Amino acid sequence: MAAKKKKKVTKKVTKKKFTPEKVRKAGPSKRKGKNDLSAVAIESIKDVALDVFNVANSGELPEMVMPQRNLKNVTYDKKTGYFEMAGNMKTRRLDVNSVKTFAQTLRLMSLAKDMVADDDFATKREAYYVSKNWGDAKFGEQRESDSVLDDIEGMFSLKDITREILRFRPEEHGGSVVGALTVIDHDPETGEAIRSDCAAMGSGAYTIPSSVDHLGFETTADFIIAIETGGMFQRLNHHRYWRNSNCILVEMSGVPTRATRRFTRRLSQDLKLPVYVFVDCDPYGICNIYRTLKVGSGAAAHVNKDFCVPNATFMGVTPQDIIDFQLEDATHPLLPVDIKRAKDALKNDPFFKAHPKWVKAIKQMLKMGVRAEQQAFAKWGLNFVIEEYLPTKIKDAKNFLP
Amino acid sequence: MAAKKKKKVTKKVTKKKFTPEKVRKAGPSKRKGKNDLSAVAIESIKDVALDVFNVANSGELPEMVMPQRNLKNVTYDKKTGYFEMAGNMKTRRLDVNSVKTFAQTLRLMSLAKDMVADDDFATKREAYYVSKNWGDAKFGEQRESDSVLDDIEGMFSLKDITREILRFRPEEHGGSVVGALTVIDHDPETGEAIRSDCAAMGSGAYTIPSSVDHLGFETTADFIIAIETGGMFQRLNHHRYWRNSNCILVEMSGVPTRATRRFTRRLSQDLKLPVYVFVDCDPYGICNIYRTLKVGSGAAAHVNKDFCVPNATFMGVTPQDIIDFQLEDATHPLLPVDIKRAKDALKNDPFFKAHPKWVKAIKQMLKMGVRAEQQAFAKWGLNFVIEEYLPTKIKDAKNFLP
Amino acid sequence: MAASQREISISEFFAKNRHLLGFDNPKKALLTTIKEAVDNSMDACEEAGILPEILVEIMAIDGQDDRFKVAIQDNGPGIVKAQVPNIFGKLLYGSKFHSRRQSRGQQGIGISAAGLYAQMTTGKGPEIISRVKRKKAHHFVLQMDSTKNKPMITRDKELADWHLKHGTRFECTLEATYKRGKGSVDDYIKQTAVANPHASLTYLAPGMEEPMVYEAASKIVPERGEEIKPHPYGVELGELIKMLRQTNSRWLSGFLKEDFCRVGPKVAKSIIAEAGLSEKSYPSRIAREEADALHRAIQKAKISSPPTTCLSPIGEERILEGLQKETDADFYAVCTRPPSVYRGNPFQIEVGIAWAKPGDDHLDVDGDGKITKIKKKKRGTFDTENLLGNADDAIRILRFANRVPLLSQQASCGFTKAAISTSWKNYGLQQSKGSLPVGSAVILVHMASVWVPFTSEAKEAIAPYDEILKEVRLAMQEAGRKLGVHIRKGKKISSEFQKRNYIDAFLPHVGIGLQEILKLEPEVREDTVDMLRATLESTRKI
Amino acid sequence: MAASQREISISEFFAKNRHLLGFDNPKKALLTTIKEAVDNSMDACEEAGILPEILVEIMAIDGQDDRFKVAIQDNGPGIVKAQVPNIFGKLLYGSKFHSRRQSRGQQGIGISAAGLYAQMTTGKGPEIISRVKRKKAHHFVLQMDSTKNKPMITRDKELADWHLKHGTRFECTLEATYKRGKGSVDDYIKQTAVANPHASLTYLAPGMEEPMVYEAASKIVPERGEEIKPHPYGVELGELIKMLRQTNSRWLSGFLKEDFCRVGPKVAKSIIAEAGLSEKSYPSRIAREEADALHRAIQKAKISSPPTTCLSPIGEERILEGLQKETDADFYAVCTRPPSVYRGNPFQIEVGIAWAKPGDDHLDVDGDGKITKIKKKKRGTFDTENLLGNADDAIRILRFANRVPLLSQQASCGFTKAAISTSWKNYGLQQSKGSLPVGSAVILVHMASVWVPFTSEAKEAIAPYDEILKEVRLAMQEAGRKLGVHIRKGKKISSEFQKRNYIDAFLPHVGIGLQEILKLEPEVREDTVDMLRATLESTRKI
Repeated sequence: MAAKKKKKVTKKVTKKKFTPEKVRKAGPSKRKGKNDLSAVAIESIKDVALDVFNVANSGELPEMVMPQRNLKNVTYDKKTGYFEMAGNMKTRRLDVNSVKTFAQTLRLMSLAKDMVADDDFATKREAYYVSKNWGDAKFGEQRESDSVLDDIEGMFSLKDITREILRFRPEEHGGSVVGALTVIDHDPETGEAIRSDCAAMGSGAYTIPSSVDHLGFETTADFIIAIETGGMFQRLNHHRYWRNSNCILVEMSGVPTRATRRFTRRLSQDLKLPVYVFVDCDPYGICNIYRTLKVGSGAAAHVNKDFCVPNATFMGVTPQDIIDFQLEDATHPLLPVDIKRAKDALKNDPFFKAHPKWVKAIKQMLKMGVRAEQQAFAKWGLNFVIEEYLPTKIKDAKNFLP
Repeated sequence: MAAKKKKKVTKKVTKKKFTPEKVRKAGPSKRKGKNDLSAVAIESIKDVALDVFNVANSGELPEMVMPQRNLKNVTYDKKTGYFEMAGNMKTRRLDVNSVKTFAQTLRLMSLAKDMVADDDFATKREAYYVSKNWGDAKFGEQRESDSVLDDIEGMFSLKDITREILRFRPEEHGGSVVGALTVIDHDPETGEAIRSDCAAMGSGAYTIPSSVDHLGFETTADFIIAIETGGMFQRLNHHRYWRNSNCILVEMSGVPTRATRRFTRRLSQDLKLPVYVFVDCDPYGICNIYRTLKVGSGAAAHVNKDFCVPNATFMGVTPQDIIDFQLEDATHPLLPVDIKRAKDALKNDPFFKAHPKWVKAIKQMLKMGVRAEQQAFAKWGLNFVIEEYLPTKIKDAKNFLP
Repeated sequence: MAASQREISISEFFAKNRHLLGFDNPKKALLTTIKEAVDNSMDACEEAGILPEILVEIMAIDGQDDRFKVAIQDNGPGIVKAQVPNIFGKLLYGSKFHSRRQSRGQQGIGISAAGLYAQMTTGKGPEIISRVKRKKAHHFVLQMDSTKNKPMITRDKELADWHLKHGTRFECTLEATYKRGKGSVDDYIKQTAVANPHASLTYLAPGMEEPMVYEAASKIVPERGEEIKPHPYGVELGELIKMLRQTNSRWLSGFLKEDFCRVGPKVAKSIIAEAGLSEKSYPSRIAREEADALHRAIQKAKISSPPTTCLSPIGEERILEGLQKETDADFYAVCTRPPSVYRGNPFQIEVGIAWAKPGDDHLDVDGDGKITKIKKKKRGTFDTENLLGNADDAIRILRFANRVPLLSQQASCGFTKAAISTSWKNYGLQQSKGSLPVGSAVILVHMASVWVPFTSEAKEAIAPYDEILKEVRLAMQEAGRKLGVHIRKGKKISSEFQKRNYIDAFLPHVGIGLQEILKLEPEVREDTVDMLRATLESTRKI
Repeated sequence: MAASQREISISEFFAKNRHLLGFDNPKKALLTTIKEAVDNSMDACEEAGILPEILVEIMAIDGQDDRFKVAIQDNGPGIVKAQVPNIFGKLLYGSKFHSRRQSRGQQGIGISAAGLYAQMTTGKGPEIISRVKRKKAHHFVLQMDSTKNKPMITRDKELADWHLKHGTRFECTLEATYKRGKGSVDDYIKQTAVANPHASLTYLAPGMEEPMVYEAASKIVPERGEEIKPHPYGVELGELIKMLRQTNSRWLSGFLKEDFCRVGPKVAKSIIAEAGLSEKSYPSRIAREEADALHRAIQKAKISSPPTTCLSPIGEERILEGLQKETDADFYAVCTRPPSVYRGNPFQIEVGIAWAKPGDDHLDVDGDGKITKIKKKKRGTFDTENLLGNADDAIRILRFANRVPLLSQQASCGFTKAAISTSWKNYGLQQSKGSLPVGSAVILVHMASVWVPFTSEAKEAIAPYDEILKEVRLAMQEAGRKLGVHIRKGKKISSEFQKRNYIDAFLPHVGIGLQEILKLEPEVREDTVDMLRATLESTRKI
């Protein structure tokens, strides 16, 4: 019924020709079903514990093995399109220095096992509070429990079990979506299908949930724009930019959460839509937000495979845009932290190092010594970005930075 | 159509008896229509400018008058139920110290006039960037333009024109809503009605837009819970708490934005629903989040009238809850900033000073020397809050802190 | 054991402890030698009422880079032949120790110690040529016997002719290091010129192409301070007993009136009454206990301050001349305090401040209140050339005692302590707690006294007596207040200049705002802005 | 003018410049007086091979709170009657100035200056009782004539009986202030006891109910350093010329061999050859230029260090005794360096460190490697009682020169400079750049030398000669290394203790985690945890 409604609305207002053949559909993710994975997760947790138990009782010191999580443990190949884990492992052997973490890891694994069995979940903050009942073994700060959770995630990623399967959720706000997209969810209690029409959110937006693999999609859009800031997203939404240019807008609010990355990936892959990224022209926008969306991060190397959008391209703002659109006096000087970040990217980041065009662009930014925000176009009028910038850029989408 | 759908869904799953008479409805806000107010806004801007012009040409130094914005300029009366402006004004006379701000004020007023006329809007960040074309008069930092915007808002609040009418928007994320509520918006381009069923958001949620007076509502809910953290909101949503207890959940994400306050106010007032506030037991949760939601703030004294929820009551977490639910070992010590905030509230905040129960509760917290988060209940099990805490508390809602 | 006990000569003592006299190292030895000789020359000229013309030469010695020959020559009255060997070749011999009179030298050690050091390090004793008016010049070469503290004359020759009609030339060869910069001989000569604007100084050192000449800025020889009798407050019990025993007065009242200054019949009477003694007592028969009572009575009596005729301050005008001659500052303030007393010694403090505005620009206000920006002339960088430091450096303190610059031990000097404990913030300078103020400025402090309390024999720092600290602070406060008024006025002008610029920058935007909102014609906008500018400026007058 | 030139007596000079001798103010005057007398007493006892027993008394005078009477009495050999007046009543009179031998006093000024100060301030001269073995004691009262630097004997009486068989008692009444705390007489006595564990000190001051007694910890009188001849490196040209003139040797080679130490025939020959002179030259006929060549040749020659027999270090064992006796520390390290030379003067540096672990607990390891926590005894807080400061204070430096504590001028002392420029971080102490290290510890530094280079006559600080700084640093490094090893070991034990606790706390949770996941029986869980604990501890041994 909702689908019907959407179609009607879209039909009525779109200025483009619309043919029903253009509707693309996708069901839930092709990855193993949640129930299958849940069973695998419980078995995997038991396996790790059993191994510890057996080694301990043989008079040896038990170990846990997990991948190293940093930029040095990833490789990048343009063909694969994302940061792959290079396979360096760290081994945590039970000793005086590791005994506390070792105990906490086992206890959090036990919590995960219960949550998987009960189909419940815990935010990272809640996991931290659960430990308050553990006496000496309780965490002093959430930083500590987050770190153990990251280790657990890494350890089980080797068996294709993600944090989502283990039922740990971040506190973070999901991204927002508007545009020519219907999201098909189901009621967790009744199982009944729920259709959310992202073209029918009024001045609001659809919020990406923390787990997205169970969602289905229907769209008539031609492309996706992933946007850094809420302000720019609001402007494009208010002016129904998505309708007039027949696209889907995704608000990332800074570095996209895993759910936002996975959501965008699924749109891009399952619906075969190009993704254009629109962020501030600064090392954070380029080296953190865009890089993480496109190829993933070093810290999440073990899950990048599914949590990035390899076919995303960089629409702007580019350093050259600052010159082409005369934004010089609406820029701010690069801060020392910006310069460090950009230089680090040139020196250590396998993604940028693999793309001469990016090396050139980042060097250009460093030479110019300034950064520019998406909002800087407001200098030429509030809607310059809609009327001039986006149309000009998108016309030349094949030349976007890789 | 959507209403029908909603009814069906609700009917099917609710465990409570449901009678159609229980549906409450509300149209757009009874406040003056947007178009009327827009005309008033343009006239008011012209009036201020004309006054400056006339005074200037008479050889005098022109002035602008605006209300002082701080806690000393508000009064609180339990009957009125919110922080009312006490009427202290500040006069900005054109002189060497004020000439820059004076010029910037006029230029931003000119921007506002254009936006009102074109029905466009600018985020505060965009307004800052617009100034980049002003030569010497451009703002150096957004802090400066925000302050001038606050002044403009104050000045025009005297004529009942809000920042929303003047089309300036904050960057901030709106709150999220789920539960037995349908929001009726309209497409800004076509004017067609759009119904968003907040019980049909799946694992997502309805995002409150930055302006809410044009929204209509339909609900079958019995009450509203306004929640501080995203984590707690996720938990209650995941377990469909709103369905089983027939309520609406509003996520505030810290101190609620003006839109969230106004949205909650409209639900509370137009739909006649009680609002229960569920925040961390700390001076920030009580003295900033709750107080601002319920009676407004000193800084926004000129708009409190419409942007607060006087009939909200404080469900928890109360200092007494820490004892009653044995959360002592899941607390953290009060930081110096917490203690300062609590003492300030006792000494200077007209709201708390007017309620002996609050004075007692805050003193209790200071004496205990600790704070507790909503998540602290996880110590007793992840869903203790759903199974024990909320039912226990709501049973006794008439005794919530005022 | 008793056999080994024996008397120690003062020159042996100081030879072994030469750091006590300022000969710690070769660099300081050079400075101390020149300083002692110049001090003596200046004193001699002034005592004789002659405007000093002094020549200082440092000469390198071929092939020996650790030795220099120095010569100091004056146009003073000269020294009679018989006195030359003792003055230059015997430690603790001089005219100034016993007299309560202001002079540069006071101990009778300095110049002989310089000769002794030269002889110790190079084997060569000092050479002196001196000529008294209307007599022939004599040329001496001395060798000092430190065991006996006695000069031996190795050469004593009458010169047929000498180019000066009267004057003295001192020469010696010593182990030394010559360096420029702070605390150097260059610095000493420069500062001496500041504090002695009546003296002409000609200075030649290795590496200079021609001598540096500091011309006299004043033609007035400073008045010579009179010699005074001790003031009762400054006499300790032991000294009082000694004076009672040595007096020529027959009666106690006479003793008090004759042997002290500022004691008249009334004061003498009240002191003797308070002590419970008789005015007619014989001074030499006063017992220790009676002397003790007398001493206590003196402390209780009200006695006026010692006469100031013994003091010869530089004077505010001369300090100003000296500072103006040697610094390129924007503002000068001076203060000469009235004389005061510590331990019975009269002294007088003078302070001068030279201050330069930070930055390269200078704002000038004309009669109509119009402010214009003027580029300042560039300053030199060599720091003995330029006494003013950078705007963010600690202010330099030039310390003088009886017109002699003090170049070392700044931190432990009472003058520095007084400067640190003065609240310069009140006078517009930056200052952190426990530090000197900051700024492109110099503070001159001069103490004129019949007896300057140095912290060591090397005469490098003033002992921090409370009375002295207090006077220095008062003088600094007085000069500081003048500086403060100037700085505040400067700040006001500079802030007004900035404000007017401000109006010019932003008023047009008031016009644009009004034009946009009210759809004004450009001329109307211009008129409105002009009107506003006129209104605004009429409210602002300096 | 010439007529007014006259000789100045050394006592007049010092009376006027008494701050040079440590009599700046009444508090310091008291300390200096006692210090000079105790130094003399100690020297006298040691020269005679007697274990010093010294009594120090400060007595309040009724009704006069600015005056005190002090008495210092020793069991030394006593002074023959004829010498008493000169030793106590004449400045620059003594046995130690001309001898190259280590002793506390060296100038022959101190004790006479104390008497002079007393007389200046209270009119009363010093009193002395002294008795030589097998003779009667004599009681003197002196009055000093400062104009002539001569003692006048106002009382000279043979005592029929005196309670000591031999010894000397010095008494005087002076203007003074008595205060406790750092730099006080109390502090001086305490530190003297640390550096002189062979001496018994009995000390009585106002406010004490009974005397404080520092018993001797050692029964060995320190060996008296031998007197030595000058070392060639330390003789300057001037002194060399003087020695050439005064020598009894007939030939130059004999002069070098006889009048200097460490010059044998070979060295003498090479020096003379280098100087281009003849071995058979008559010393008294060597010209200045020749002497200059000789002096340069000496500097070039390779001459071994002066003999160390002239030095009497305290010794590592005695320093340890002294520190242990007077501090309650957890660890002690000492180092006596081999002798070294500055300006021809042999000297020797010793350093001792006493260090207390921060905190109240102490960890003890038994034979099985078991660690237990022991409560430390509480320390006193009065800071002359307790030389160790708090764990977060700068470490205190106890400075000694020839066993005499140096109490003032710490900042300008070479010892302090050496301590600051030592990298204590390497030895486990905290230290910020340019500061003393931090900790509950005390560093003792002792310099033994035939001639200690003080920065002023008040003997308060050591001049920072490079050679001395270097030796002090080396000694500190050596003692520091021992301390570092100890601190690191302590840290290791404390960290191991913490780690074992850690295992006990967290291993059970490994068990709980396994139990929950694997649904284990409680006994299985317990067994697993016990097994793990055994495995873990077997991998950890101290």
